Amino acid sequence: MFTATMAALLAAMILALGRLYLGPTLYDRVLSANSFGTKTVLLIGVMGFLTGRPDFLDISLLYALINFIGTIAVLKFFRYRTLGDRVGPSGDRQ
Amino acid sequence: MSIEAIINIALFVFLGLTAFAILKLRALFAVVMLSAVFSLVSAALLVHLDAVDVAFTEAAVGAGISTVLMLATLALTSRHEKAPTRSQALPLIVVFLTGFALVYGTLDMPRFGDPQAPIQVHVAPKYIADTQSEIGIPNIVTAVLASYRGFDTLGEVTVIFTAGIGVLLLLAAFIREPEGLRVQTMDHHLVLRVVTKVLIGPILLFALYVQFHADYGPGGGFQAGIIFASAFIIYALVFGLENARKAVPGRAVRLLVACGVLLYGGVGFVSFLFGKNYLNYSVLGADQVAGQHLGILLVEFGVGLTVAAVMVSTFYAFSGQNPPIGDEDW
Amino acid sequence: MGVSDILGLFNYWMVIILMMIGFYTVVSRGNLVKKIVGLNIFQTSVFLLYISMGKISGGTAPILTGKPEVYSNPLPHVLILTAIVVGVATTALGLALVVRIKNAYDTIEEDEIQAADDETEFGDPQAAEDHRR
Amino acid sequence: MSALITDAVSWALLAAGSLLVVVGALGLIRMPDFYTRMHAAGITDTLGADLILLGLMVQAGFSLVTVKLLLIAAFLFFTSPTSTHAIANAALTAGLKPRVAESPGAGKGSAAPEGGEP
Repeated sequence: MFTATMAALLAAMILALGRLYLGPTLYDRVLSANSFGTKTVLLIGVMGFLTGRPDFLDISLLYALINFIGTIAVLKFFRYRTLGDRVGPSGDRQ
Repeated sequence: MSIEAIINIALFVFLGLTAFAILKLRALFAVVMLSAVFSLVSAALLVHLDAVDVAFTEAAVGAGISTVLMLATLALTSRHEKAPTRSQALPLIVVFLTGFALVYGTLDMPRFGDPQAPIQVHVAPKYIADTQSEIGIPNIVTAVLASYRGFDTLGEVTVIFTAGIGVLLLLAAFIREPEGLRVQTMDHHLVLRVVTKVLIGPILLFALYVQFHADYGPGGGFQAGIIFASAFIIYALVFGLENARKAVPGRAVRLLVACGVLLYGGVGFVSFLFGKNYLNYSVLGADQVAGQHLGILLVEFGVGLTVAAVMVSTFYAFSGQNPPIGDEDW
Repeated sequence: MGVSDILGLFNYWMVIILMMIGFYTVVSRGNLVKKIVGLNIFQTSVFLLYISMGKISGGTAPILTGKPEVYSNPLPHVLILTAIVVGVATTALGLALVVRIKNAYDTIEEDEIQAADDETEFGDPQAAEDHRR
Repeated sequence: MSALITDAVSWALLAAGSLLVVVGALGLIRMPDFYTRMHAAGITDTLGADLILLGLMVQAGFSLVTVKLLLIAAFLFFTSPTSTHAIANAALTAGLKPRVAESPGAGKGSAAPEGGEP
């Protein structure tokens, strides 16, 4: 059963990779990169059960915690054109 | 073919496809996203190849820091690669010739997974056999990293220290001061602010767990340092760089960069004073195993301090730059 | 050469393919950020080469469980673990250089930087072209 | 007997989760524009991921592994919808128009300043 789950995850990953390559907009790319991250979390988890040493879930946990940073950085990059503080009147883009 | 071989092949094919896509695409933003995916796949592959500690490091680096640095660079330079103007024939020939020479070289290599390969019979069996009695911790990688090959690691930490200083020297002169202008942060993103506040605590806690649990599971100063830095970076991204600088001033971070290396070197110096070799921790405790425990703990803490401080000050240096691109050029 | 040989060398061949893709990106593309990404691919391929060599069939991760087990070689793991963090620190240094080059030349394309250099050295682009011949 | 039930429950959860993950990925590649793809990637994926993690938890029983899986599920449950929300917000404020029935050809991102790049 783990094998079937693994196969499903690998298939889903290749589809997400296809969307990442095709685009067409930047947002599609961020979305597919994000969903690829979720699938990697699951893949590493299932892989641990498959090999019989499931105590290495720390790596999945790490991804679940900090994959978020990349998305926030991308969002900030889109909206404010910088990762620092936007200064001055032209920065306001509500 | 076993399921393990199939996973191995599938993940390597993913890596190849991603790398090829990176080569083909000229939109640099897509390249950054693809390199994040490249890092995810290689971390999964490293777990599959039993290198959990390495996968942990790759995950910590690839999930946040490298994407953030690349995006900061794109924000300061340009988002599109120009079409190549020169002929591509010569590089292609060189690459193919080198590739064939290397493939020819692999034909004599021991096959993948061979327990009798030269690499498996030389030093590694000693480390695996002696770690329990000499160092007394289950994670052999941490034992080799911090104790058996502690000198190497000191060198690596010094390299990270030097690279951090290089970044500061290159960029610090161009850091902009706001001078009373209104600073805009992500005030209107209520959802993001709340979720970030919820997450920062667990991230810091997890970093502490990784830092001090390294004896028993995958982890250590290198990974923990990056996770710590990630927590500060996420704070700076959402609540503004100025607020982050108020919480953790740039001066203090720059001081910590040096403190970590100093702590590592200092532990080695203490063993000098007791008349032992440099970085021989046995003198630090009542018996050898206790000394090794304390030494590894201190040394890993020094590593974590330096890595975290270098990453945070690098982020400050990059994101404090004046963006040269006007709003209309995009 | 049988199937077991091909499977036994597959990892090394994929590593070489990745390495060559990275190498090609570095030598054929003019954009400095792209070059750094290419260098990162090359670097990861080297990491995978080391880790592949350390793997033992049927082995498990080198964290002692108390039971008699075959452990994969921990030494490459130690070397590569530190190399990854050093790699990100040096990447940051490279990116800082790119930012400074952008400030100084207003471009991050290699041939435009070369042209700007030629112009300051020789006065006009044509003379530089002649000089190089 | 109880082992059989545990296995059956965990397999059912894993199968359902795998199905959802594959369907989500298919939607990501087949849907016509960004906002519809977002549903596939955001909603389906979150449920699929949590189902798979639940299946693994049933398999692991009461141990540290289950606690870690629970934490992963909790954090994914927080971050995944937030990321989707953030991306959608960014796309909308940048002017990417959703594709609607009356205007064929819209939603290709032609209205967005960042849209339609190669």
